Amino acid sequence: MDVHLADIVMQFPGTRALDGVSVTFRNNEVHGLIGENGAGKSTLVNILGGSLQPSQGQVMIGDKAVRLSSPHDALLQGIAHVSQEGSLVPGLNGAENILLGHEPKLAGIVIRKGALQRHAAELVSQWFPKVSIDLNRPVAELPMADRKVIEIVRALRGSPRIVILDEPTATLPAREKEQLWQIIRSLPPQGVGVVLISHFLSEIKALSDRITVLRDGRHICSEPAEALSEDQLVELMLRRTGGAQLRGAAASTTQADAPLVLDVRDWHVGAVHVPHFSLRAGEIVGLIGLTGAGHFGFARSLHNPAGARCQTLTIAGKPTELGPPRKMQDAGIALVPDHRMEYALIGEWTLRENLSMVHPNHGTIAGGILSPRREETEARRVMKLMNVKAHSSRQLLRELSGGNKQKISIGKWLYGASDRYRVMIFIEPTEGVDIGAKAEIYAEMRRLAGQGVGIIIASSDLLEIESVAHRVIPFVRQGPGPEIHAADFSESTFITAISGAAA
Amino acid sequence: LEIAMVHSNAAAQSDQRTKAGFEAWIEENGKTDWNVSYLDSGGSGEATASNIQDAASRGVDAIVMTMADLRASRAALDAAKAANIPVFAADSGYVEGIVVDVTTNNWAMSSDVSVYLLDQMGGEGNLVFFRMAEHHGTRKRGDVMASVLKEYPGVKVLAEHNIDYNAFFEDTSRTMEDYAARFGADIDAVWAPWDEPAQAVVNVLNAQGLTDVKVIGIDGHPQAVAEVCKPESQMIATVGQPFEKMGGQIAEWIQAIVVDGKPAAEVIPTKTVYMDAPLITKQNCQEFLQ
Amino acid sequence: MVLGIVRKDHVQRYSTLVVLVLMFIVFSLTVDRFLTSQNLLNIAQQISMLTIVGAGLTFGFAAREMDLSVGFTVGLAGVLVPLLLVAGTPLPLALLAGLGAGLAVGLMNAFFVTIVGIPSLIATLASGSILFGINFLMTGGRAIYGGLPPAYLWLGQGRILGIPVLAFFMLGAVALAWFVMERTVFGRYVYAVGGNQKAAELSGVQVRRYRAASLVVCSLFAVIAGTLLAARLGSGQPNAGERYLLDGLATVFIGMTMLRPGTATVLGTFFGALFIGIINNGLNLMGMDTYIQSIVKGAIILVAVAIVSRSTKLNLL
Amino acid sequence: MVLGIVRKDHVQRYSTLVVLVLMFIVFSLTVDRFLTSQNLLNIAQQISMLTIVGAGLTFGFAAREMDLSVGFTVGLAGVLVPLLLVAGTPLPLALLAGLGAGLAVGLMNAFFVTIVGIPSLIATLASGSILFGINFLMTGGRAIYGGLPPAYLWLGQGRILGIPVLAFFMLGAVALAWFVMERTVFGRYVYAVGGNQKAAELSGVQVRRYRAASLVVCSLFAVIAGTLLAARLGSGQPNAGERYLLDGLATVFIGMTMLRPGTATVLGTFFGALFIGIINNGLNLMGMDTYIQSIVKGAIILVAVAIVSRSTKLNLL
Ligand SMILES: Nc1ncnc2c1ncn2[C@@H]1O[C@H](COP(=O)(O)OP(=O)(O)OP(=O)(O)O)[C@@H](O)[C@H]1O
Ligand SMILES: Nc1ncnc2c1ncn2[C@@H]1O[C@H](COP(=O)(O)OP(=O)(O)OP(=O)(O)O)[C@@H](O)[C@H]1O
Ligand SMILES: [Mg+2]
Ligand SMILES: [Mg+2]
Repeated sequence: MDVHLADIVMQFPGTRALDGVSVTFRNNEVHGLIGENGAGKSTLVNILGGSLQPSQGQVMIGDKAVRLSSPHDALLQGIAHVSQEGSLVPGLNGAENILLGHEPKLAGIVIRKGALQRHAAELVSQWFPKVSIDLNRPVAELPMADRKVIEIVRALRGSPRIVILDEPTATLPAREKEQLWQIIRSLPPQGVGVVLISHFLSEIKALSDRITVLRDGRHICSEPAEALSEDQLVELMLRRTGGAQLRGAAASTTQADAPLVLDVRDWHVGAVHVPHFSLRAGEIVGLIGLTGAGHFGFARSLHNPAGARCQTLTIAGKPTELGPPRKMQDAGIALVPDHRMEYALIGEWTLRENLSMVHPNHGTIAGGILSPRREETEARRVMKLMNVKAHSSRQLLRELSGGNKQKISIGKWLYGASDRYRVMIFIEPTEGVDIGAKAEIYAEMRRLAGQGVGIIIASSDLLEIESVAHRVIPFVRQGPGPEIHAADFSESTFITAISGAAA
Repeated sequence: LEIAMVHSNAAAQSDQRTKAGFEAWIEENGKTDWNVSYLDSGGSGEATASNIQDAASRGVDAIVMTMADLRASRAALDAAKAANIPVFAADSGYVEGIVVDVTTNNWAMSSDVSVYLLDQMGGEGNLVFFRMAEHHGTRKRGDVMASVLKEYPGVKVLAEHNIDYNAFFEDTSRTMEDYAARFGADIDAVWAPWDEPAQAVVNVLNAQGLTDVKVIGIDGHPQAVAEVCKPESQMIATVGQPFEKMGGQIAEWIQAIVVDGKPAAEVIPTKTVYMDAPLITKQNCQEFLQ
Repeated sequence: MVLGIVRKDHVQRYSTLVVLVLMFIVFSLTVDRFLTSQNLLNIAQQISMLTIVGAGLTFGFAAREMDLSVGFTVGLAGVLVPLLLVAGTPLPLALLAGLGAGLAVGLMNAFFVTIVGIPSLIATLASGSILFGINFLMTGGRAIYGGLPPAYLWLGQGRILGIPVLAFFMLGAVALAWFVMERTVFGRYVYAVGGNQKAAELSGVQVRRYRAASLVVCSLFAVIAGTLLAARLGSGQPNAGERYLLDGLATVFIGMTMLRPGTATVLGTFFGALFIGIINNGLNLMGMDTYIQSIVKGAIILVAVAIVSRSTKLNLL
Repeated sequence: MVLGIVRKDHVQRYSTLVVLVLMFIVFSLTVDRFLTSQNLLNIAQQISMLTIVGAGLTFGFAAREMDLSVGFTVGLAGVLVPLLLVAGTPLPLALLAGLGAGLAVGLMNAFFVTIVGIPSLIATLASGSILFGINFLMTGGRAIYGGLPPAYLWLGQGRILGIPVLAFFMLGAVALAWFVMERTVFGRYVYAVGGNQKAAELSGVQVRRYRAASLVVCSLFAVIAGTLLAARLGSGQPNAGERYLLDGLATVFIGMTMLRPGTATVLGTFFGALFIGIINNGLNLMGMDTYIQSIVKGAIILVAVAIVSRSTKLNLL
């Protein structure tokens, strides 16, 4: 049966997130939902999933209006929701999370542990036959990808009528992504509809039967997927033309004789070993790899070398000792980490406070005394530079959309002075970021490179790497493989490089 | 000789003075082989029971209780009795199973000092009445005052406050400040259930410039006696409880009964021994000044 | 290698427990009369109310709710039940009234926390203030003595085959709480709500219901402890419950360093109560001065917890 | 539209404050002698120590550290300083010794929390037990009366131009704490550590240093309060500080419902202390029975906090 959202209005304090949206989701289709950051996609599906109650409007199942006052109600109606921010109970193991709320019981109260473990394992192998996950470990100890798989299996466990997947692939590496695609395709024939949110337009195009576009909380259109090209989608989302231009001009070349800004020898961190790595001023180096290949770990450890050791580390020509982030920053290394809300930003702080977090000393009067006026001036400068969309620098960070949050996460390294850092490391820099903001972030990276900053970008989005990097280092089994030069860039070379040696 | 002394609340001066008297006796009589360990129950009846029980398990030769309310330690006292350990109590109320309780008579003390205050007021005026119902002694004193007040229709109780025992000094100060603000010079007298809150009241009265007020306390702690002795002080009387004597008396009984092995009934003829508690006023206070 | 891993893991999970066992051994060897059945039964009796309060608090912590009113709830039952008994109410009825009062307090706390949305720390701080007033008002501040029926006193002071009745209550409460938390769907949901409320919600767990239930259980265990406390003291004392807040928290916190570090577990709390009970009793038997005991107790806790803290990151709230 | 937004936002941020102001107005109109300069100065004097303790706790909460030993730290100074003075130590030296003791306690707590890694809830529970023992040992349990120099007593009881010296201390402490927290890099870092420790660390904040500092500040404010408390009481009482733990937490919690809901702020704490101080004083002046006061106080807190809780999700820890 179809689920129909009729004239939904959602008013938050200060924001009208949805303004009279009507959409129908069918249980025999994959329904793509796209829009810029902040367009209202998550809000819409949160209403569908019972997590939010609309200010106005109705949810209809078939012809009947239903009240979904909690996720529990929605589940009873056959609507399961995999939310944008991961949500598992960290202390429980994978199996317990999958069957949370659905435990096999004795006499209605006692949990049957063995049956639970078995049943969960069956569910995983039913939906993800090629993935092996340790279901006995607390999920807090599992990698992000495994956690996402567990969340998706949990949503599918009761054979729902509709499954909502809010950016399920944003944190998923290639192999799991592929499996998820297969699963998504296989659901509608079994009577399970999918509502899919993603910022990867190619993915939306490839998977969806129909596509709905939202813009500024308004419903723009719902069309069959074949009826719209990628460029048209971009246009509808952004009210702008030229999707191709957004993907960006090909990377400019670098000077081969530019000075080295980073040179490391025999870098060991965890099981990762990098015999030699160097980076020139103005260069953008991409790091790619499968889950657990170690490229993220290596990139992070350059800024936070807890547990790392090396033979030599030279930053901008100066030999440097390893130390805590503060010391590495002083030496000229900055990091824009992935999982920004966990590792980079403070949701309850204003934008201004977040921006000045790294260099509050910039705006001080003397002896560590802040000057709100100078801080404001500088925060505005950075927000303008980064083209942050917000109503003021005193807005709370958590109220921003994903793309704008990411711009703050980058902007805080530009606060105070743009040329403080010689090496900037970006990890998954466009995780959950819309296509317009992506282009702006790439432009910013190029601008920084143009100023002589050496840039390392570690990403699982191969297209992204292809469009911004000058050269790419594929990681295989905890170490770098042979370098790939711009001339040889293509998705297939990348995939061969990261999986080839592993096979 | 192993002795355990269990204090109801070692932060109270009465416990401390009893302990001092006990120790002084030991010192004077050169009982170097008496090994006393001190346990504080911090005002908790349950901790008192546990402390007695543990002392009984330890198998000490005698247990001394100070200022406890022994009715809440029934089971623990039975354990001591089963282990044949004599329990001596100071100001704790006699219950079955202990050797003796040496104490003063709270009803009598309060009637002395309460009537003295009311008479000094000339039978009329306004009174602030602090009480403290949680402790049996202070409660009895308050009850006596309440009864006596019925005979003085000219005395009006402006306000009555039950002191928070856990922070009695600050609570009394704070409340008295509020009363001083509320009633000002209308206050003619303040009745406090023991000396320390009386002292807090005097401090507040001085800070607020209220000199013409009569205050009484009970216990006769050294500082209180000194306060009474100041001619200009608002504190006009207290009752001198002989806590040191109680401590010394108990030590003497332990010597006689536990060490010398005399039968208890012979040494102490009654189960409850009352000691004299004289009224201390500005007239006679010099005698009690240390 | 595998052995190494196992050991490391065990050091983390059991270090506080190991200190507990070591302490027991040391006291047994050095303190006369520590290792006697009589004394061990004493310890059981002394920690029984604390353990029951702690078991209740464990439900709260598991759901990430802290009940700061728990001490006054203990006091409530400790006054109400004796008052009713003295007034001639039959024992079963008085006991039921005590439970009813606990239910009422729990529901009040749950109402303010889950319906109104006041964080439990503030809501229970305020309800504690209300209960304090009620407890003292009921008796006019004085303690209730005498007139308590022997059957009631037996609950707190009696023995069955030489074993204190209180010990049976304690073990019963621990067993029940353990079973509910570790083996039933109810317990699983309480943990889920505390672990990640959003996740529990998306799995269809009715979050409010389990947060509320955890607070109600907390109050129910507290009134049971309060009822037994008054029976043990043979007297209803309006302020007798107050120390159960900090002591109860201590048992839960110490428990959170064992078994599943960072998680409140019923067995952990039980060991936490044993830990405190054994220190108190052992040092008392050694005849150590109370104040020095307090210092030594603090030091032992620090040392015991230091071992696990070095290797595991503990988040208590 | 814009007006609507502003209002809604203000309801959230100021509702507890509005209740505070309303309460003040109601007391002024209905309670004789409430609105007199003498009485208002009394209130200032009565809340001054609590405010100072609360301001210290605010640093701890900002960094997400809770100091459960704070009451005993108040007690420590409240015993140590009078003891030294009675023994003839010159006043400045005695005051310095008090501060030194606070520094030592703070560093001890910080050591166990940041170096050893014991969660502050457990570490300070244990150090509280140690301090309790020390406080009582120092005086053998008795309170210290008499023999205190007038200059010292003046700190707690004196007036300058009719205004209590304590009020100056309170305002000074609030102003200083506010300035440090809101206007310096130090305060910003303390908040950063509490807001998101991982993000702070990856932004180059020396997390340990600021967690440690927040605990040290907490202890320093506590010893200042303790020193003043003994001066006010004219007596050093080893257990006089104990109520400052729960009351101090209450001021911080109430403060966390205003201004920046969910965040501990110095001004919020100050208003929280005022809130409690005005209730206590107003109800006392009304001549309300102590126990009923306690009930009314709890109810007022619930109502005041309910308003903000309905619209904002508050996370206190
Ligand atoms: N709880 C909230 N309070 C206030 N504003 C909110 C809240 N949740 C969302 N918003 C606002 O509503 C708008 C829509 O947000 P929503 O999360 O639905 O966007 P989205 O399309 O999912 O964006 P993204 O692609 O970044 O995930 C945004 O402007 C956001 O700031
Ligand atoms: N930005 C970050 N900074 C520091 N640690 C991080 C960061 N992101 C993740 N981690 C840590 O790494 C662990 C694995 O996280 P995640 O699943 O994201 O790894 P990944 O993205 O697969 O990359 P890799 O395993 O190659 O490092 C997590 O448990 C987390 O604690
Ligand atoms: Mg979204
Ligand atoms: Mg990742």
